[in-house]
Amino acid sequence: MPEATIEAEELSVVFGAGASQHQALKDVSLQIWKGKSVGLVGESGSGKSTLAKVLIGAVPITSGQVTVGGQTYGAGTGRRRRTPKQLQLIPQDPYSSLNPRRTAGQALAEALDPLWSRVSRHRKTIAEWLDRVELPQGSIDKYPYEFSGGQRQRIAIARALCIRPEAVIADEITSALDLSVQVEVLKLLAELREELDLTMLFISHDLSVVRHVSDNVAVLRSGELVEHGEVEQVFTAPQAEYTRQLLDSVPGGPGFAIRT
Amino acid sequence: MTTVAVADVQTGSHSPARERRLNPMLAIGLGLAMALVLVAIISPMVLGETARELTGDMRQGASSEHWLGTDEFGRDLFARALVATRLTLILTTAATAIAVVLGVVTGILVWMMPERIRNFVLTANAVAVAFPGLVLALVVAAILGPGAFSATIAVGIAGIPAFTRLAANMAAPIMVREYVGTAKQLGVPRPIILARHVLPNLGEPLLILAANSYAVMLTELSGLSFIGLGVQNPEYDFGRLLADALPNVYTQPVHVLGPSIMIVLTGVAAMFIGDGLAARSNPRLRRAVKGRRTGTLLQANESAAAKSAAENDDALLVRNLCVTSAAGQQLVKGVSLRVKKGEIVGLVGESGSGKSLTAMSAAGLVPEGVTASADELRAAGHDMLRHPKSGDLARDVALVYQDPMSSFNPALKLNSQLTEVSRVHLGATRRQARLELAEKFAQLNISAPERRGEQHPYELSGGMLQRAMISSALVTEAKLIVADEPTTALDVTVQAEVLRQFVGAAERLGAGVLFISHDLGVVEALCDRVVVMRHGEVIEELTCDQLTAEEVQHPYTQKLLDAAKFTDVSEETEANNA
Amino acid sequence: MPAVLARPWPAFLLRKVFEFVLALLALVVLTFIMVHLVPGDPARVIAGMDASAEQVEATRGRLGLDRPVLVQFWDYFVGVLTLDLGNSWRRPTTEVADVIVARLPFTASIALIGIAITVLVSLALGLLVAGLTRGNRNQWLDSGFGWITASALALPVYVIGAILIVVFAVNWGLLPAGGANQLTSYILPTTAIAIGPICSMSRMVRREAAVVLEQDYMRTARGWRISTARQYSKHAVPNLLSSTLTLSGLILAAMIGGAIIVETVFSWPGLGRTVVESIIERDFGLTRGIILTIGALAITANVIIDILLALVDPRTLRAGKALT
Amino acid sequence: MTQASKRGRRLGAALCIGALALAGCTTEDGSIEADGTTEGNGDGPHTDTIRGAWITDPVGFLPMTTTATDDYRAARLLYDTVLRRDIDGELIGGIADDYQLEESGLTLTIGEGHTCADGTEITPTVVADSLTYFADETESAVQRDGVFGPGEATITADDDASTVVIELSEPHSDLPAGLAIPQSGIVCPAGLEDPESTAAGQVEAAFSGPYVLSEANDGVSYVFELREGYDSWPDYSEELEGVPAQYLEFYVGIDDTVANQLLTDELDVAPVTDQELDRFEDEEGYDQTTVTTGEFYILFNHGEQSPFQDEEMRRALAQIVDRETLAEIVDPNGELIATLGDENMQCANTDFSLLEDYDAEAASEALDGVQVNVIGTNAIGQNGAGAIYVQEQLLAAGAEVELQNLDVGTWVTDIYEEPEWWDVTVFATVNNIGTISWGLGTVIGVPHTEGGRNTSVSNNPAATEALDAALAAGSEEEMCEYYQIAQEEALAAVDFIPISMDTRTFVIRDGFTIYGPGGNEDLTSLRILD
Repeated sequence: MPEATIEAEELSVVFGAGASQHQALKDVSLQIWKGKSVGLVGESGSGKSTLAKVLIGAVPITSGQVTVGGQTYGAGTGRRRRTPKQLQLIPQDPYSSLNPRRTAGQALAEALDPLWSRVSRHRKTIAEWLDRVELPQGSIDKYPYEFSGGQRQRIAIARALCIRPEAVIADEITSALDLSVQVEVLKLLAELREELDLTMLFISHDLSVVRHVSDNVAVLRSGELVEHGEVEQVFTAPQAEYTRQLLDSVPGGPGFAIRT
Repeated sequence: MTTVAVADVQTGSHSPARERRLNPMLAIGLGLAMALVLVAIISPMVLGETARELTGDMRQGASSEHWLGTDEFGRDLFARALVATRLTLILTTAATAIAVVLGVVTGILVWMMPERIRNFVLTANAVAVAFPGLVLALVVAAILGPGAFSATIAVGIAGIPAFTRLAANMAAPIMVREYVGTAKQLGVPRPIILARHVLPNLGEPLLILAANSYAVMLTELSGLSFIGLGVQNPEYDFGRLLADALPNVYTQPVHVLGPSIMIVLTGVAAMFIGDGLAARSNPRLRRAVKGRRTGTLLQANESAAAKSAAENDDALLVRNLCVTSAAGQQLVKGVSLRVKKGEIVGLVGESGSGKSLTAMSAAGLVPEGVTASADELRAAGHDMLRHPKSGDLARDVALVYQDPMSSFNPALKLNSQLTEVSRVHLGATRRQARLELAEKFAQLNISAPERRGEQHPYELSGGMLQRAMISSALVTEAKLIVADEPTTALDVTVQAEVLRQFVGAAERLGAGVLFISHDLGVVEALCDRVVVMRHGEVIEELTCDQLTAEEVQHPYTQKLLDAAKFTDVSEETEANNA
Repeated sequence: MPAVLARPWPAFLLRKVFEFVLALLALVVLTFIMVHLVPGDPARVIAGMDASAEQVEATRGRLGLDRPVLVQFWDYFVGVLTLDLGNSWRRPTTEVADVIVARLPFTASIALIGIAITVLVSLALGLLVAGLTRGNRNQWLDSGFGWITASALALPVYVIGAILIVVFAVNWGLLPAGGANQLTSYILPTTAIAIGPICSMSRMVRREAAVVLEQDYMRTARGWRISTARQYSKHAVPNLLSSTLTLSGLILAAMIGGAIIVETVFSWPGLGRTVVESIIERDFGLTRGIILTIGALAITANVIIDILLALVDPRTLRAGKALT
Repeated sequence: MTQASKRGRRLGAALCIGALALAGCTTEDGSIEADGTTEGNGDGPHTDTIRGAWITDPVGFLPMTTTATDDYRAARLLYDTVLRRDIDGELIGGIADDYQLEESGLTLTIGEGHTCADGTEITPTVVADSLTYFADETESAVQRDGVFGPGEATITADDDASTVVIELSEPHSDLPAGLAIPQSGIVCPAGLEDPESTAAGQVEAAFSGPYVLSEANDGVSYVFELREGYDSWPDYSEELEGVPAQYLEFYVGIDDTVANQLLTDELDVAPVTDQELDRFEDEEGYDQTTVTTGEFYILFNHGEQSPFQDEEMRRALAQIVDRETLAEIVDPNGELIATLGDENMQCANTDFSLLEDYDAEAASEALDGVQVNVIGTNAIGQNGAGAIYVQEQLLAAGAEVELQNLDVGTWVTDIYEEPEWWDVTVFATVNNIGTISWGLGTVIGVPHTEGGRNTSVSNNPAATEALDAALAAGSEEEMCEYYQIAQEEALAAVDFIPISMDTRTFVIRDGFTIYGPGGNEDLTSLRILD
């Protein structure tokens, strides 16, 4: 049995209290084995972003526990900080994920050197990484507004990966991009994962996107895990009715029919 | 005026390398400010003696000897007005600095506190803001006694709550920015996050605010002089001079003139600098447009128009549409399009390909900042180049926009928005219009249709909103529907259902549809015909069957098609797996 | 927490009530301390310059100023709690509450008329200018508006008041120069008190409107081909109300404070002028009562504005918290 | 004194608005606002109402306990006094037909036919009761000692003989003058029964004067109505032109708008500030009447911490003050004085040669490098110009000067209670009694720190002795002789520097008039001309 880098056990999260109480996650159990990638699929409000936030420690756990990089966090300790090396998050919006006043180099330097953020000391590593994510020469001293959305997302990827974390969560990182750009970003991510032997949780609302970067797929609906299995198995023989609906809603897919 | 800058923060994303050209306001403001600084430096050296000298010519009016007359000690008021500049600038700058620095520090530090304490501090601060500033200044001055020093401190301290609130409010949206979250994740300590990420992004709006509040501080300082608390003789600033001269306003109005003009000039300089900086930080407001009006639709070629003046049954006919930016850049280069009745035509291209501009211009809604021209442009049978009746257009041409959340007015209920056309143009009563709308809501599978109209947009999901938008086309029985990426902002899961309703509605109406998308997969499933655009030009036109059969000519179209099917990614992944 | 408090409105109102009470308590303490910080011996000033030392002491005794400070505070505090503001120090036979009841309407009327004028004029003016200068058209209007509003803002209110009096009362004889006896007496003071706020608020409206007019929903409204007037009044104005209301809260507070100066310039028999007189006369019984009233009014006005804000934009019910 | 309290003391200046002065405390130029009353009411002579202006709300309407200018004004309208000042300043009869000054006091002969507002006859007993109430009210009747002297007063009435006899345990030659001031107004029995309600203006039967209070709108206006059948007007040596107004309306406010309102016909008569008087100079249809309220002079602190305990320093300061200039600054209408009183006052010194001449050079030697704290109030001279002048002159002479221009309240308090904080100020007395001793008593005699009135805490035994002797004098001749000695001694030691009279100028629209009997303000002399 391979070791699970990320594990959630009977995880529940409840927001608010009284009448406005809302259960965001309900008894979710999920393992991500070392070096593997899990695609987490669900529509808006299904709880997938909440799961990501729980894993990185931004949202407290109501019950159950998660294990990240060998450490276990429970109801009381859910918000304790994970070390950057254990887990990194690539955020969704390429426009708000980079500080407009800091260069690409400074963004990466912050990851390598959180306290002082010295570009000069890490210039070589940074340049290598920017090159690695296929950004043009000289990107290191450019500001975010000088990049396109796809390029910004590459910077965000480089920032998350340059410290070589054990695991990474990619939260809807392509949903704001044009389709052809999405494809390029996904391709890059797939390559990097392979190369770095990354453990990854890839979150998306689009099953077709997930298919190409994941080993396993988990489907969330209203906070509950409705399906969990290997990619091909889920795609070819979905167990849950909901998964089938999801598959049919993929544009260009076989079940995608609009005109009757 | 202080709250204004909040809006600036949201709109003015900073770009350091942006051009440094001065706009007129900023130029005037800086010019005035420099002149005042020069006066402040030079006049005490040159006129200092004249300004202090007691002469026998007491309480005089304007004369060639004393341009602004003399005060009750025979001191020359013109000289005094100029010499006072130095002290005024120093005091006002100091007061502004106190308010800005302490206010901003507090406003940012609250973000280091636990939520409970932060809320308490902000509540207390809200109370302080609500308290009349003059009274607050009086209390402070009470403790320190009258004089330049205490007046400055008093006005400065009285200004702190407002800046605390502003800084806290401005920092709030930045605190939830993803780069702040990422920095936390990377283990950057909170104080460093505040210093590295929050403060610099507040810099520009705060500068604007500080410039504007400089003028406020100026009047407040002079207000303190008016109530006897300001600068004491032998020192004097504008406020002191003004307060001293005010009792003579009816007998020697010229005495009031000097300090008034100086105060106004100083205030104007500060505010213009503030306005100028604000204008510069907002690129949309920065571009100066000269010459012709933008946002208009022009006839490009009279003879060409005459040639095809004959009636035409198409839902949309566009010939040789060009769109030019105010800077003269060609954004759409001679596009021609045709959408027949009952036909759905897809317009495909990437961001920046000009597809949205084409669609909006075709609907007669040329955006501000660009100009469109065409040889011929007919929408739903109306000649768009000849200013058709707006009521007819509103009825016959319906639009569905990309982001339902931002296309709906957040402040108004759905009814109030979606019944505009029937009430304004079709003469329906409020009640009729609502009933009709509810009926169409039901047709589009919107749950609880009677209740929806009374809700605000934020209470509905994106898919629901987009269907509501489509329903307005049903109400007016539109002949042409222009849909600009109506599902890109939606989840894929919702997308299919919305598209289904959309197509159903169009078919029921028999309307022509111009459907814009970047996803060939969607277009393929939806459209009769596909037009592919790139760099403002049409590069390929295909029927749906050709597309399904992948009979594409242009490599770019092929690339789009591949992307829609994720071909290259999957191939590689499969190769790797193998 | 009871379920009812989890609902947005009760929770919101509860929070507002809490803020209100907190502010009032702070105000009571502040007014008491303030009065003690004002230099000049009230007993000496009230007894008069010709009074002998014994007479000054007698006055001190009458005012209760010879008791320990904490006892004085407790008396004041209990008095305020029981809504008994006591008597004027200088005029022992006059109740503070009576003075406030007599003069409050004058201050309230100019402040309320002033704020109403300010909001209406600023919305109209700001939107108009924003609309006419869209896309950097009509640059002359842009700079003209800038010059005029900036100049008027930089001018202290007492200068504006004096100018109004010289022009309209003294030179043209159209309006009364002061006092509050006729309906026309209201025109000059309310104008004087509103000019500055109109300038600052119309500048804000204009800037906000420039942003609002570029929003997607304005494009949507344009797509309905309704008249520009309707686009502005129905679709733009509601989105300007939040910031306008927020600012009018600040302005109202400033106006109530500014009444001190305006009422002096126009001999307006309101609370502002009276508080200044009472301070000069060291009639701190009156001073405390009036500042308490002014402060309570300012705080009440802000609570009302917060509630209005929540009505205009119900999202602030939850999110707003202290960040109003 | 601690640093903290020093700082605290200064607040008041913060709180003082412009030229607004503490009512009645010093010498503000009267005041106020008013507003247009009902339309057409004030147009010319065809009216029975005169519209005037007051500074503020009166403290109360019980004459002996009043403290401020507007109180005196109301008291004068509501209560008659036993004696009055004639137009030229002589004492004449009021309720009393005549008086007889004696060494131990005086005897009044009460006239017939004087009545209270409720018709009660004013008998010697009524007069004696009222005066006794005044003399016994030592806690709150500020002018009690000014009128009756520091000793005890025994007042007896003899209704049959129509006389009231006042016996003083310590002689006090100011008594007759004191009986003519508004505070000595006779309160009718109904008023003495309920002093509190009377103070609130609610007991109409208390009034003995020509007017009753018919309306009191707090902060807005006070209306007085002429008593029906009132016929006790003083027997002035010249007849007053015009008829008394049926109604007197006084609007309460601040002096900023008075001139405007006179010019826009919203007011008929009001005191106008000096700098605004110019506006009426070329204006047709307005007349002016100037009354005096007191004296301006430079007050030294003779205390230990002050450089001015030294006579030479005081002399030096006198040498750098050009009194004409300073008078022009503090009150352009006030005449220069050589004592603390107007030259027409009984026993006033008129010899200007007793004063120091201007000699800046001589003064510089003494003053160079001396540390001087000037304290001033923004009510004396425009924006405190009086103190600023002294400061500038001292600076020019090489002294190191610190100036504090404070609001009246703080200034008064500091002068009395913080002697270590000030060295010199430009002072103004309100000469309530209208005698030389009243003004002089603030610069010589028993220091205020020892229960006296001497604000300067000077030590001049010769002058003090002469002043006491003058107050105890049995005849006018004797009295003037001692007064002259007192004035000469004080001026020789430069105990103070007299400057000018403090005046108040009423501007009156055509169709109305006001007199200033003996140079004093007296609103009962307001008349409508036909």
